[in-house]
Amino acid sequence: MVVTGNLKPVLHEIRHALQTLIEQGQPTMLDLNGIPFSPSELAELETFLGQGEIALELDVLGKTRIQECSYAGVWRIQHFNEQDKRIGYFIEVDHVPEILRSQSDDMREGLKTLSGILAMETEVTDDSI
Amino acid sequence: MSELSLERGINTLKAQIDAPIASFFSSCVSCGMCASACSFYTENPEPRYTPIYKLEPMRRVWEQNFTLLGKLKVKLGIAKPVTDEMLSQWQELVYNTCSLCGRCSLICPVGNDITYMIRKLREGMVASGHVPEGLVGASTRAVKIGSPMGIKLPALQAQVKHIEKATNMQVPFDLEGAEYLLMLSSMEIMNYPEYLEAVGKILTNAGKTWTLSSECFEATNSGIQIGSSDIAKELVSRVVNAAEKLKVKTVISPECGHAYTALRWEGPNLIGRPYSFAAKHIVEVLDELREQGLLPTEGMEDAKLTFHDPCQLVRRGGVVQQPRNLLKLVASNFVEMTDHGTLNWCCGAGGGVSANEDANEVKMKAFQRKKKQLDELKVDTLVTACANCRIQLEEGLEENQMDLPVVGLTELIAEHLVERNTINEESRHD
Amino acid sequence: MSDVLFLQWVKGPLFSIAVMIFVIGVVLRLAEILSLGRAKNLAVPKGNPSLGGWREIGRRFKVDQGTFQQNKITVIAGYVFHVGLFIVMFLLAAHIALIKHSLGVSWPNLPTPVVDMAAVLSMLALVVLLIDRLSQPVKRFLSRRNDYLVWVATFLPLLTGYMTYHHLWLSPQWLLGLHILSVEALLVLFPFSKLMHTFTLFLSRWYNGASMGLRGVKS
Amino acid sequence: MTQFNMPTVGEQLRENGISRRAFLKFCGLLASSMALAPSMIPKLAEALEKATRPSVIWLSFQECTGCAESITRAHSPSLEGLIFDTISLDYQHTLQAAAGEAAEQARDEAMQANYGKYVLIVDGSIPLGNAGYSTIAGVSNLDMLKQVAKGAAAIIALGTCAAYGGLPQANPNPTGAVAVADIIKDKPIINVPGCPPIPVVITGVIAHFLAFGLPALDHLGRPKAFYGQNIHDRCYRRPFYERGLFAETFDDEGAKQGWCLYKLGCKGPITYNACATTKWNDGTSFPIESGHGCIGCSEPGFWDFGGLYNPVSLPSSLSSQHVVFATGIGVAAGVAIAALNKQAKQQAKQTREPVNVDQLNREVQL
Repeated sequence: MVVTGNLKPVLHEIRHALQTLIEQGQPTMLDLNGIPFSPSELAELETFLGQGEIALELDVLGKTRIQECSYAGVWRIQHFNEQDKRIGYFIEVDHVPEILRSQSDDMREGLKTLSGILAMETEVTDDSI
Repeated sequence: MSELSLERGINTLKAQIDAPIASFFSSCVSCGMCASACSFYTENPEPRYTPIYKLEPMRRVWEQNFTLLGKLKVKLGIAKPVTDEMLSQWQELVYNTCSLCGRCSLICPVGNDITYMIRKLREGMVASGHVPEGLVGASTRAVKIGSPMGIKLPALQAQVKHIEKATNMQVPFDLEGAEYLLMLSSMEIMNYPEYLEAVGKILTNAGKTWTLSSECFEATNSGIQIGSSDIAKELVSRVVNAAEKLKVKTVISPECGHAYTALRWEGPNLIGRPYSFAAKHIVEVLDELREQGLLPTEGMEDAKLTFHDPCQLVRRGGVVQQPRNLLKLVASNFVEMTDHGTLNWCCGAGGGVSANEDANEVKMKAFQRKKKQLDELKVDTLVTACANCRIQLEEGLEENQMDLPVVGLTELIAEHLVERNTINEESRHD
Repeated sequence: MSDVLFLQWVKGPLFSIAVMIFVIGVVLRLAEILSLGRAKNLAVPKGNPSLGGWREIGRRFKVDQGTFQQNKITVIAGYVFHVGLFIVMFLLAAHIALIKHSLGVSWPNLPTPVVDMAAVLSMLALVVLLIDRLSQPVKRFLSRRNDYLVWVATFLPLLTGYMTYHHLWLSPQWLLGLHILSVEALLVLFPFSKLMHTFTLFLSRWYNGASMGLRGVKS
Repeated sequence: MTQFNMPTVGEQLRENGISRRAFLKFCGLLASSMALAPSMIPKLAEALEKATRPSVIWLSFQECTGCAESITRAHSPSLEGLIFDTISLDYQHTLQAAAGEAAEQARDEAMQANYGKYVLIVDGSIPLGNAGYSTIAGVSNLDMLKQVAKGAAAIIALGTCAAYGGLPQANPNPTGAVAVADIIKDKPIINVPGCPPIPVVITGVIAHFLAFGLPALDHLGRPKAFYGQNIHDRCYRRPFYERGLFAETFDDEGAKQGWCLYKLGCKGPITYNACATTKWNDGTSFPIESGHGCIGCSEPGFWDFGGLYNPVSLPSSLSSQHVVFATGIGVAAGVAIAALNKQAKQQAKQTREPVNVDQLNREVQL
C-alpha cells in the first residue's frame, strides 16, 4: 500500500489550528488539494474528521458543500464545478466559515435594495391614502 | 667485458620486468599494509622501510619503459629518472632491510609478490654495482673457493673423520648411485657439525644409501642472495653436475632456507632445464622416512618448546606441516607462536642480511619482533630448521640476555632415534 | 551554458568519448601488462599453480588477525568504502538502466534509500581513509599526487550522485550533469592511475597465488 | 474600441453575474491553484477586486496552437475561463473575429491606446534562420515581436516554444528558432513553459500579475509558485521509487501495480511543474497517474533529453557499438604497444652482459 506520510502532519496541523483559534481567535485555512494523499490516507482522513451537526450546500459557480466535522470549529469545505466535480477542498478552522458570512459589500447592496423597495412601498401606501 | 654501470643496471631491470611485475605495480594502492607485515619496519618504524617503497627504482624503470603514460612523461622531460645516487641510497633498503622473507607478499591485499620483485631488483643493483661489500665477499668466496665462508674440502674431511671416529659410522664420499646426495651449508660445517652426524645417523639407520660429494658440498647460494643470476647459475650448476655425476635420486638441501629456494625453485630456471633428480629439504626427507616407518623414535622431550618456521621453507617453499609432524614424534609440550606457519615472522637475517655487515645493527632490531613472539610464549627450547636462522636467533637471544637454547630439528630427532638394528635384533630374540 | 545544454553535452558526446577512452585505455593497459610475459617455471611443481591462483584471489579478501590489529582503519574503512561503492555503482536502478542500455545486461536493483545509505557510508569511509592517509606516516610517505587525485576522482561521483538524489544546491539538471561529468573524469583517469587495481588486482593475486600454488604453499 | 477607463476585475466579474460569495470561492480556488497559502485568499480577493482589467495582445509565432487550445478548451464557466474573461484580449489571430487588415489594425489600436501598459502574451518560438519561415501579415516574427514588445508592461512567454525554443528548436533546429528571452532583454518576461502549460497555471500567472504584479521567478524565468515543485518529489509513485520497484514495460505487473516509471523514461526527476498537484482536465489526472512517464515538457531542451522512453540517466549517444568499437581500437593499439614492449624487453635481454665477481669486487673497492 502506498503511503505518502502526509496524513499525520495534517492532522496535527488541524489540532494546532483549533488551539490557535481558541487561544488567539485566529482562524486558519488548509488547502488539502495542495497536499498529496494516497486514496487510503484520504479515506482515513475522512473517517478521522467525521460528521458534525451542520451540513450545508451553497449554489455559487457550481455547488459548494460545507460540513462541520466531529470537532466543533473544524469545517470541511468542498468546492464543485458545474459538472459536480470537486475542484477545491479546504479545511477551515473558524467559528463560521468565511464564505458563509454575508459580505459587507453584499450587505450594503442588500440594504440599498431593501431601502429602495421599502421606499417604493411607502410611496405606494402614501398614494393609496 | 665492460664495467658495472647505471646503464647496465637499468638494462638488466628492463630485462627482468615481466607481466607479474607490471601487474603488481599497477595494482598497488599505497595502503601501507606491507609495512605492518615487515619486521624491519615494525621494529624500526621509518616509512622508507615500507616494502613496496624499496622497489621505487624498479617501479620507475617499469613506468618509464613499459607504460604509455610513463613514456610520455619521459618525452615531456617530467619523468624522474633512476640515477646512481638513487641506487646507492636504495642499497640500504634493498639489501640491509629486506630478508626476502616473503611476509609482505603474503599480506598484500591486492596480491603483490613484493619479495619476487626485490629479488629481481637486486639483479639491477648488481649490474649497476650497488651491492654491499659483505655479499660481494661471500659471492667471491663461493665462486672462487667453493663456499661463502671460505671453507675448503679438507676442513669438511676433517669434520667427517672426527664424526666417523666418534660414532663408528661411515660417511661416504662420492658414492655413485647413492639414493641421497647430502648437501651442507658452511655454517653447519663451521658451527653445527652435529647436523651432519645427525643426518648420517638417521639415513644410515633408515637403510638408505647416501653420500657427500667431494666436488661440491656447499648448498648455499650467494648468487641468490646478492641477486645475480649469473653467479647463482654458476653455483647451482656445481650441485647439479655433482648430483648427475653421482647419479643420485635425490639431493638433500640442508637445514638452510635460501639454499632450498636456490636448489629447489630457482635452480632449474637458472640452468634452463629440469633436473634429472629430485631436490628436497632435509625436513621433507625426514617426514617421508617417518611416513614410511623408517624413523623410529623413543622418549619425549617434556620441555616446553616451539618451532621457528624458516621463511623460505613456509612462505616460499610450502614446507609447513612436515616439521610439525616430526616434532610431535619427540615433543610432548610443543606450542605454536601467535603467528606461525606461513604467517611466521622472520628471524631478521635471511636473504643475505647475515652476510652483510652493513646490516648488523638493523638485523638485531628486526629480531625484536621474534623476541616479542618468544616473550609471549615463555618456552624452554626453540627449535628451527635453518642454520642461518639459528645463528641469528642465538645471537639475538644472547644480546637480549635470554637464556633459551636453540636446537636444529634434525638433531633433535636424531637424539630420539631408535636404532633399527636394535629393533630387529630384539624382535629376533622374541 | 544552460544546465540543459550542459547535461545534454555530458550525457551525449562527452560520455561516449569518456567511455571510449576508458575501454581503449583499459584494454591497452592490460595488453601492456600481459605482453611482458612470464617465463615458464622449470622447477617440478609441488602443487597446482592455477588452483593456487584462484585460491589467492579469494583468500586475500580476508585479513589475518595480526595484520588486522595493525591496520584496523585501513581494513574496515576500506571494506565499507568498497562494498558501498559496489552497491552504489551496480545496484542503483538508474545505474543498472545505464548498464543495460550500453551492454545489454541487467539485474535487480536495491531500494533507493539503501543505496543512498551505502553512498553515505562509502563517502564517510573515504573521508576516514583520507584522514588516515594524511596522518599515518607510512601512508603519507607512500602517497603521491596520483593517490590524492584518485581520491578526489572517486569521491566526487559519490558526492554529486548524493546531491542529485537529494536535490542539493543546484538544479537537478546541473547536478545530474556534474555527476555524469565527474564519472567521466573518473573513467578517463581510470586506465592511467591506480584505479587500474580494480582489474589488475585479480591478475596480481593470481600471479602471486600461482607461484604459491607451484611451491605448494597453502596460506 | 479599447476603452481608456478600463473597469476593474471585480466590476467585470460582477457584470458577468458573479456574486461576491462566488468571487470568494473563485479566489479560494485561484489561490489553491497558485499554491498560495489559504491565508492569502482575502488579500487576493481584495487585490483582484481593485485590479484594472488589462489589455492583452497575444502573438502566435512558430507554434501549434496547443497552448491556446489548453486554455480555451476548458469547461465553461471554469476558473480559468473566468479569469480569461477578465482580460481584454485585443488581438489573438486565432480567436478574434476580425481578420486580415482589420485584425492588424486592432492590434495597432490596442498598442497605441495602452502603450506601456498592455500585457504581451507570446506563444511559439521565433525563427532567426530566415525571416520568411514565419510571418504574420507580411511581417516577420522577429520584427513583430520587437515592435509589440516595445510598448508592453510585461511579456508572458506562453508554452515551452516561446519560453525556451521548444519543438522548433529541437536538434537540428532547422529554422534557427529561439525563445522570447533570447531577443527581448529590456522587459520583464514571465516564462510559462509546458507543452502545453496547465490551463490554471496560465490563468494563475495572469491572476497573479493582475493582483500582485510580477511573480517571483526561478532561474529559468518561471513563476516559483507553479514551477517550484519537482515532479519526482511530489509524485504519488515516489514511494515505489524509494523501494526500488519499477515498471519495466507498459504492460507488466509493475505497471499494473502503479510502480515507478523511471525506467520507462519518466523525466520527473529533472522536471519542475505543477502537474502532480494541479493535474489536468479539471484536476482529473496527470500523465504519470495515467501510466505514462513525465516527458519533462516544462524544461528547456526537453526534446533532446535523449529519448522520451529512455531513463534520465541514460547516455544519449553511447551504444554498445561504441563499446565494441573502442575495444577493437584498444586491442589494436594494445597489440602495437605490446609489440613495442616485447621488443624493448627482448633488446634489454640480448644486450645484458653477465656479471662476474671480479667486476663486483672492482666496484666495491672503488
